[in-house]
Amino acid sequence: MQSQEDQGKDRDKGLLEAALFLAAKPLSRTKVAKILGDVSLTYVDCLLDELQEGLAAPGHGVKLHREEGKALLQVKHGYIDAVAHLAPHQDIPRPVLRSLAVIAYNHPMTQADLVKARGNKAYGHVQELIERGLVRAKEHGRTLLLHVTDEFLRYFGLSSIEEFRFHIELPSSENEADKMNR
Amino acid sequence: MQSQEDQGKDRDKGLLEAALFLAAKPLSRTKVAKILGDVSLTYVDCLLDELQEGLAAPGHGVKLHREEGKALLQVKHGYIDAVAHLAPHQDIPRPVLRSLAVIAYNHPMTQADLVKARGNKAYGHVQELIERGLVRAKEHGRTLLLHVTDEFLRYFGLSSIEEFRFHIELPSSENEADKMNR
Amino acid sequence: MEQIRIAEVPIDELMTESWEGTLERLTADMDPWDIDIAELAQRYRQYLDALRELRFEIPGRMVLTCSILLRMKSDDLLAACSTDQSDLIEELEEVVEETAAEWDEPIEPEEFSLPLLRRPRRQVTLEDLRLALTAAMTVSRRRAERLIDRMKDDEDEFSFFQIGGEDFADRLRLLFAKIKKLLSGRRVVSFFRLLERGDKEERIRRFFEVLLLAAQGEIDCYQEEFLGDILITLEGED
Repeated sequence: MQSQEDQGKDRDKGLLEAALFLAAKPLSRTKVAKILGDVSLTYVDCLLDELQEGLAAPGHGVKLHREEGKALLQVKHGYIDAVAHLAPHQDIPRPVLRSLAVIAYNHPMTQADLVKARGNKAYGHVQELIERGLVRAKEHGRTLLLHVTDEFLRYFGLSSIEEFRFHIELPSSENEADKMNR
Repeated sequence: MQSQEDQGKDRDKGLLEAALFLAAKPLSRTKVAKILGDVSLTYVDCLLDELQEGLAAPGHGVKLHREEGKALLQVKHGYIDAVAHLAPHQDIPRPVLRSLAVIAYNHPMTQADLVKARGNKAYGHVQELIERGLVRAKEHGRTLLLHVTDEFLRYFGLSSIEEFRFHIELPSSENEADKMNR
Repeated sequence: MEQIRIAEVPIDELMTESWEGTLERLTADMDPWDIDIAELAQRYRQYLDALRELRFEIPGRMVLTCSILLRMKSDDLLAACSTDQSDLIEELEEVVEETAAEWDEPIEPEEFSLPLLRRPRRQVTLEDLRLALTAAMTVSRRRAERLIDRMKDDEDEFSFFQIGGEDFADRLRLLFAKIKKLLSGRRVVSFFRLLERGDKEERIRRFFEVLLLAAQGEIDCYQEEFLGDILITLEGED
């Protein structure tokens, strides 16, 4: 028979899984601690470690991604292409993604050039991309020089920016144009 | 070492988990079969059985809900109250939501029946739900007949009232393994 | 004696009030030892009417209370002395309690929960990024093309004002005649009086013609204030 302690831990593990499953945004450790009933952060970390390890095993399609004290469930890289069409929402808004693509393709690139290509809204996109850690900016005369970050490479499962360029050989076929407007 | 067959099955289990994780709507067995690469429905059922059994164990906060050939991951009933606030659009007070659930489940239903089921406070709930555009009321003899609106379906991301019935959680179903296999 | 007005009672209170509470409210201004049953029955009916007007459901026990009150009233009116009112009140209490007991226990359904909405957001794939780049480039190309088109349009518009053609010389002559006519007896004429339609295209064309007449020394133009009206006089009139 299960001890009471085990039962309590099972309940907490279940609660953690339920919370991560439902949350639309990454959950901070302190938020998790609160949901579990004001438990210690050490205990939260312990539960997160166990969950992360468990999901890392083969047979799971979802992994626990942790970053800067926040945790979030994500589809494993190997499966995303096969199931992406099931989720109507993506976590980077389309216009921001377009600006990111232009930066990555021209990497590094000045903010001034980006704005020429993408219009004034690109200033806001750069801010959002910096906040997400996908782009960093360095002063460069009167404008900023934009680079993609290691987090960018990790996010897309790339080993280098060259690999990205290799992947995105620009298509020329007709039906690509339809796809773009999706 | 793992056999090739086991590896293939692990991949399929992972893919199934990833698909169910990303899909906000119930997935049909045929859709799952397609995602797995046009496998047989028997094989899909087998994978679903395994996943369902695995999630039913303590320590999981999510369960597999199956009905009429469709499957959907859901937060286990016992955890809903603790994590509901993390879901988007939880701005309707719980008691009002319960009245809305009763209306939707019995849709259409008279206000008189609602009050029988939910007590006098339901009058106020109906007012609030009408103001939010989730319910509309038509005169019906000496009482009102309550319908949920298209806005209700939109709000909950549902395509029909039947889909809502699929989502409905009855606490008694939690432990009924046979019900799940319908 | 000030009567209780239902319209002044907050809706929430009306809805949640017990039948005893309602009776208390309706008899608040009466002598507890000498309740006017006729008056109370009257008020109770008004109260039910008010509820009906607010489209509230009227619980059966309220209707029952009202009917019993009305019966008490009729008993009262029909030689009341022989009727033992305390019996009636007891009867009222009993029946109302019984009915109310049924009402106070709403049939609790099995508790439903509404679906907990999820908004699963998937991470963006490399393919998404590739399509985003293609789209961005297409948009950027379209923007450049639009810019070139606009510049071409500007050139076309400019050719419309080309100087030297017959029409243009004629137009200048006509305009000068018009200015002279408008100026007869006046010292200055406003630029705006030279316009017929007043749209942007006409204003630009007319302005261009006025500048040419000035350059040819036929007229003088000046503004009294920055960005103000252009005033036109005949050359040498000042």
